[in-house]
Amino acid sequence: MTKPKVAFYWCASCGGCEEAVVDLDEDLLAATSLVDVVFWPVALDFKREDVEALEDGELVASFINGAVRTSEQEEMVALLRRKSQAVVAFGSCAVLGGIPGLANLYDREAILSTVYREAPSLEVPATTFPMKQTRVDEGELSLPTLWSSVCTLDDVIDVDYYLPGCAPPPRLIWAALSALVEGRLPEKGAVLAPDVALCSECPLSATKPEKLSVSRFRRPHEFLADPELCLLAQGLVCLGPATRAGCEAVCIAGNMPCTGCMGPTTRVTDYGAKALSGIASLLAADDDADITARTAEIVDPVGTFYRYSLPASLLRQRVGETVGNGAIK
Amino acid sequence: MSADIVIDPITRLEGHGRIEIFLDPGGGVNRAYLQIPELRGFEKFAQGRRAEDMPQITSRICGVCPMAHHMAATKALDDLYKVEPPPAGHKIRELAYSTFLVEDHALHFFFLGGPDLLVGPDAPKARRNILGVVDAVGLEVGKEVIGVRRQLRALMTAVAGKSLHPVFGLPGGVARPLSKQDQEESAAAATRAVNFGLFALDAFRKIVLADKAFVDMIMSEAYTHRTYAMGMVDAANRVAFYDGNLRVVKPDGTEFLTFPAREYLDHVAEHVEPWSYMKFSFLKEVGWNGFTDGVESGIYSVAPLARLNVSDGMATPRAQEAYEELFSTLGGKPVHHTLAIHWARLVEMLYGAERMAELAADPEIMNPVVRTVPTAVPREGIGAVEAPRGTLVHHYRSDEAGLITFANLIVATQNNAARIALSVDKAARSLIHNGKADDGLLNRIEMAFRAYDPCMGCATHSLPGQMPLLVEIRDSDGALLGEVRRD
Amino acid sequence: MPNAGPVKVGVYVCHCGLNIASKVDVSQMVAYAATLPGVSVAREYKFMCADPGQELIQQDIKDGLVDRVVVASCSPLMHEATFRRATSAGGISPFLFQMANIREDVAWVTDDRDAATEKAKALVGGAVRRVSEHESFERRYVPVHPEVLVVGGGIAGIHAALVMAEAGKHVYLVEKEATIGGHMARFDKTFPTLDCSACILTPKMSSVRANPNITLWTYSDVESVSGFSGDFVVRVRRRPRYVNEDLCTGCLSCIDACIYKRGRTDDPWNEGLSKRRPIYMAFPQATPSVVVVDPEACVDFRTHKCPRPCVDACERNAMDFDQKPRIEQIKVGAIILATGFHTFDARRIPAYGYDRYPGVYTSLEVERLLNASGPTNGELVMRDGSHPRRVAIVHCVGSRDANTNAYCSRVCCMYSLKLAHLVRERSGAEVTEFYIDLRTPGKGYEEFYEKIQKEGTRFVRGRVAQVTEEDGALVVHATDTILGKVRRVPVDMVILAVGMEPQPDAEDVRRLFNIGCGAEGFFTERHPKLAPVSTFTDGIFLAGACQGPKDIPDTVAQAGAAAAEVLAMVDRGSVEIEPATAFIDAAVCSGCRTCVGMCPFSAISFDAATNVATVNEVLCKGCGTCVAACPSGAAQQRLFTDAEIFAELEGLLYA
Amino acid sequence: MPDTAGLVKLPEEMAAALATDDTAKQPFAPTIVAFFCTWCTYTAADMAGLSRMAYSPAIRVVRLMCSGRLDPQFVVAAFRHGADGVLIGGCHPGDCHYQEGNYKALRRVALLRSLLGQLGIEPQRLRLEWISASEGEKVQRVCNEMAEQLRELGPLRLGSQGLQAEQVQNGHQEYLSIDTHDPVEATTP
Repeated sequence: MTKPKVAFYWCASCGGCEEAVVDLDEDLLAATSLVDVVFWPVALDFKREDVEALEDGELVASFINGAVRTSEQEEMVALLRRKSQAVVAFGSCAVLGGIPGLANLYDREAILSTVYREAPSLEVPATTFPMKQTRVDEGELSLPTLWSSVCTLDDVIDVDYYLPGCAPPPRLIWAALSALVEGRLPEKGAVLAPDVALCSECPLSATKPEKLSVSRFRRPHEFLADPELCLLAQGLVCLGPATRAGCEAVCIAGNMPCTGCMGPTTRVTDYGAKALSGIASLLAADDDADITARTAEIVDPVGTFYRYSLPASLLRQRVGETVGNGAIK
Repeated sequence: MSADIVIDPITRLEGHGRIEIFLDPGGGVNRAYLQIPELRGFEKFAQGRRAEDMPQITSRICGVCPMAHHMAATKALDDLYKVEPPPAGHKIRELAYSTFLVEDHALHFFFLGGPDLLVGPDAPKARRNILGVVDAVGLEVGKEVIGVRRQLRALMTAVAGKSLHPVFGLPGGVARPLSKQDQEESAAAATRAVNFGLFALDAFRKIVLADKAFVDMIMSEAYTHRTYAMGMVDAANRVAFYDGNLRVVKPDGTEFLTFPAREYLDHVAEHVEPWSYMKFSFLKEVGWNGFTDGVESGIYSVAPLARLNVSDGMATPRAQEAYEELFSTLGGKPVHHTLAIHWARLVEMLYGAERMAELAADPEIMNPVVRTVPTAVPREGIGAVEAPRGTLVHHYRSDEAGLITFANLIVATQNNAARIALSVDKAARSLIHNGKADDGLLNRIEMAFRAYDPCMGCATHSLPGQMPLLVEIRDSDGALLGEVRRD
Repeated sequence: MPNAGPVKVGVYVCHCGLNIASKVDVSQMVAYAATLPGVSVAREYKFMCADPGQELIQQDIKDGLVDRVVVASCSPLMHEATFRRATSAGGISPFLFQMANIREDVAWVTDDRDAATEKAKALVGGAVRRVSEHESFERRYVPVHPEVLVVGGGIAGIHAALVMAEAGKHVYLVEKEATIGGHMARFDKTFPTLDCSACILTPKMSSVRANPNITLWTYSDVESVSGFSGDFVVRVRRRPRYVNEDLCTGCLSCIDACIYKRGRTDDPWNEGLSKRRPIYMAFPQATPSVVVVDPEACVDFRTHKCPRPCVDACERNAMDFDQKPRIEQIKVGAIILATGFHTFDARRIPAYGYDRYPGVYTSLEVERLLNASGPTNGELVMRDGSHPRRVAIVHCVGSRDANTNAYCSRVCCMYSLKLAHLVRERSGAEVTEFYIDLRTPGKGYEEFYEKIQKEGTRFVRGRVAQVTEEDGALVVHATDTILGKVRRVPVDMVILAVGMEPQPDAEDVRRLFNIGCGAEGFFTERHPKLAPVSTFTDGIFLAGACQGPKDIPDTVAQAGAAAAEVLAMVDRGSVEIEPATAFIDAAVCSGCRTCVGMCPFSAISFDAATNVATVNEVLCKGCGTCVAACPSGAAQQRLFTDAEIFAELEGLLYA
Repeated sequence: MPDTAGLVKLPEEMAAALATDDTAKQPFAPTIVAFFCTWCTYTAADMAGLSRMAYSPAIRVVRLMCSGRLDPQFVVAAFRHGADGVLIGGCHPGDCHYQEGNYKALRRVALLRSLLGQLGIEPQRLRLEWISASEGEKVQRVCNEMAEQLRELGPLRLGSQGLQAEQVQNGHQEYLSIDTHDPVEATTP
């Protein structure tokens, strides 16, 4: 019987999720014997018309990574949605908005002028802009329209499963692929990763004091962290307690704190606000002045707590002119 | 009217792209445009972030070459905090970087650009990929290709915390010393990589150089542009990846200028075209004179072939032999054949493997002191490396609290962007006649950019805003009647 | 786990007579409630808290129309318990119920009728959305430890202890001073009956001593309290008397033998009017009748050179100079706080000349002068030895005064009348009382006032401005509001009727027992009218002046009430624990331990073997601080889960 | 983002409320969600009621057992659902019925305030007040003061210019091109 057809596609992404699939190494060969990959721009030459030629629902599953930011991406994901029985949001960008989601801190005009007006390396005078429609001698060229904010995949299309991680750990990718092939996928809406926080997998968890309280927050470059002691206990903002397990704490093995790329557990609605609560609650300070001083040590709250999940947060994007310590205007 | 032939999306590269080909009445190609429809805005949303987060944030510009951005950003932080990594920190960084160089070049040769050579450009669409390569070179070799990369990536994970988006880079060194086991694994991986490098060169000789059609294709005018070239060289002007000055040679191979990466703004500028988000770098001293090559055009190329053209040789013996073989075969320095980049890539892969072996054997790398804690007040920092796909510069300014206030990134593929556009246009022009273009032929056009191993994700790290609209109203013979502009 | 199937919410909007109906359009509310998702029944009634109102709920549940209840009426602090009982009487869990406070939070605080109705709708919308998320669980009970603790051995503590002991309960009575009796033991007579204070008090004190069910620990104080209602663990610190309590019979021969024949340090029992010897007994009927050595005063503690004649004098060799402080740990089911009051420090009103003119006394000092066991053996002798001919009594010193205490201390008028009587009787002196209002609210109080007037005590209605000394006599300056002119009355002695204030250590005691206090510092009762002797902290009760100024009859009444409530609790044998406790889903707890540090009651324990934290739902007080901190949402709080509060927010904001 | 508390995928009637922007017609009346702790501020609010101390109807009270239960998620959820301001009431430090709950609230709100500031939410929109059980008058004063401040400040324009409105129609072809529903013109760069 013919192998089930799958597609891989990338929106506003870095290609890391593609690389993670390639990182399946030998399993990739096994995977390609189980499924027929009919669309995967980074590695296969199939084109858009090949996808359009498919029957609706002919694809068993589409693995779509990258946040959604342009009309072309929205068209492609809508197309893949029509063609697929199941759509898997693959990687933190698709699930939560990812690091490109930090662009929601700025409105388009600020970004446009940074790239095409203020960059010191621009050819002078910097007057040309990418245009939606451009007349050239030979005809007309168009560029996709860009939205004013970055969206997660399920902001745009109905998503069946979520596979978080930046990039998703190969072990979880393989588990998802085999679950798909063997028809063992869980109920719709499930997140294909452990539903418990990273501390459960962290080798340093045992070194964490029972009543942890942090006297001051420190930044990774300010001191030589002890690789044998829980990093949060040393005052580094490690988001392991608020972040889903599944990556086997590789960053912590590299002696650097978790930055939350696996996103929240199912019981958390807004990752950043919850992570902030977990960290702030550990502060030992009591009086106002001390608390203000200690919280000011977290110099970039949005960059720290919403690094991968701003578009998936309840506030989604910056509302007005930044107030307070934000360095952006 | 819109383009006659559209290749959408272009494939086997990193990032999005589309080729729009306009035919002239005779069915020939009037003009072919390579458009990049995607941007994300890293330079903007870097503002306000903690400087020490930049190595992990900018690595998300490209998932294929995250180590390159991680390293350039880390070196920029060294400069920002005016701190020097201790020798062991320096060597651990270079070990990780050399490992990355080997595995990333291998990725391109066997997964991305290479299939066109190993399986043949006219092979059916469904076979022009890694699976086709495995069938072509046999399962055993295929397994070795995949096995070597797995071992190299495992080593990067051990040394850098993660191979995909490393974490070990901090101003003044690295986060973690090397363990005894890491060193043993490095040595083993290095040996296997050297053999693999030699095997790849051998495969290239057997499959490509032995086939006259390929050699003609490589040498053909369709895939040739005589442009300036830029690359990093060490003190002895040999190809360097981690540290060194940037050297530019003219199309005739003579040195044009050499400058420290810090002064990149004096020599490199970016040109913008309305039909693409990509910014096209060019040499300031020469200036932008449109999409043409030659000594008057500021367009320059980077990446493997360019690095070999600007340098006087490789810093390791076996790679040096391969370097000499390449130039002697292709008619001496400099070589301007775009498809020869594949070959140059394999020469560099061999260098990377040999460099790994040297570092793995160096006792200094085991010194536990791997980082100096910075004390200076941060203000401005510029860091550069040679990414597999070309020269990569990260330029940051921060406030005293170490929050980024400004970021400017000249990214590898941007340096090549203009030349890639030239290559695609010229390939289309010389291959398409009387309006006929089958799949194999269109693929040959795509080969024109694949050789560069372009990373559109890197090149388009910025993000535009609301799209200004320019509509020109022309009469039947094309005279401009009026223009409606909303920007 | 999400509730099974669609919910059937019954919404009951209360008129509360006119309280709500006057400001909120109740019928519009009912119509609106009927449109809300999940609402199966929407009714209104004049008094939902009345039986017919509650029967509406029970009937709808029994008829299967409703499986969730929302009552829009007053504050949950008022009738949540009432409606929970009605809901469970209907046959479903009492916690499938939510109140919308449209009286205190809407009707009573919103002028505009439309705005009030809109706001009430939002609150009902929130409550309906919230109750749909409530999960069914039953009330949980905990056994009550039969032993009880009374803190404070004044008349309140004594009475409460006796009532409970006679009911067969074992009572620990802990008193800070060396003897029980409190302030009452220091008075001479008590109003209005002029009973001799010691005569009516000492029998109760001795029955405390005699009662086998009462363990009396004097010269001790409570060091720590942990645990929860029904199972408190209390640590009591027994300060050393340097005398073995079991051996000493109170024969006082040690005092006579002491090398100091006369008192050396001020005797606080007599307000410093006399000195006491390094080894002493507060007063003859002290209970336990055991002496105490004051380590500051006794020379042996400084020089270790005293021949210790007291040791030789004691046939029972009860002296024990090596005694150390001891900690006793006990387990009790309930605690009554009867820590009493403290008299206002008259120095805080310099105009009255206390501590400047020797002739100015506080009422408590005069109580001691008039007391037979006092410094002057009951004879009204002033500091300079003279006998006063003319005495003035100044009312409201440190009471009903914006600069000191705004409240009325309730007892000063009555004891001033008593003092007037005693002063006249004892010394024949002329007494003038300066008052603002003469408050005689109790049984027989007004008649006592008549009697004192008849005896010839003069009364001037006007607040005393100041007391000055002019050519050897004290002059009391006051505006006589009845005659409408300023009076300057020369007298020999001025008695300041000082008011009642909380004990200086009330703040620490309050924190120790985790109860609240009002702005003045008196302990806060659960409800001023309906629950005067219990507190917001289950299992902790109040009696006497620590809860607010009051006279002896009210104090004893409260002591009895507190004892009764404790007996009810202990006899019931179990007490319902706080329903809104936190719980942790062990399957998804990552062992990050963020929660463990949040709990001041150490109700959360972490098991390193299973790497999971668990909440002891009996120790948990239900604050939810750990739930807000739990970074992965593994910890939730019953009745305040994230889902419930998010739902309430949605309902609240989309009305 | 998985659909947990029905927050991400806005149900129909909520979507309608969001889409129809009728506030433009009447004068702006702010909505303030007030999280009050049961033992102190909620009781104080009851006291204010008992003494008939009227205050702005903008306030909508959510009762928590302790200010320590306040999860920053509730604050952003309140803003997301249309609140223009959030007021948190707790016991004075040292008075907390649970001893430390208010200290924890103080820490979380301090850090949340700097995060919201970075997202452009004005400081007046989030307020933490210590109000003891007997301070009914303070409840009245703080509520009126905050309502007045927010009336001047205006509504919290959350995502109206972004994709917020678009997502409401749950992403298919109908809101494809950005020009039609996005009023924001590119200012001349």
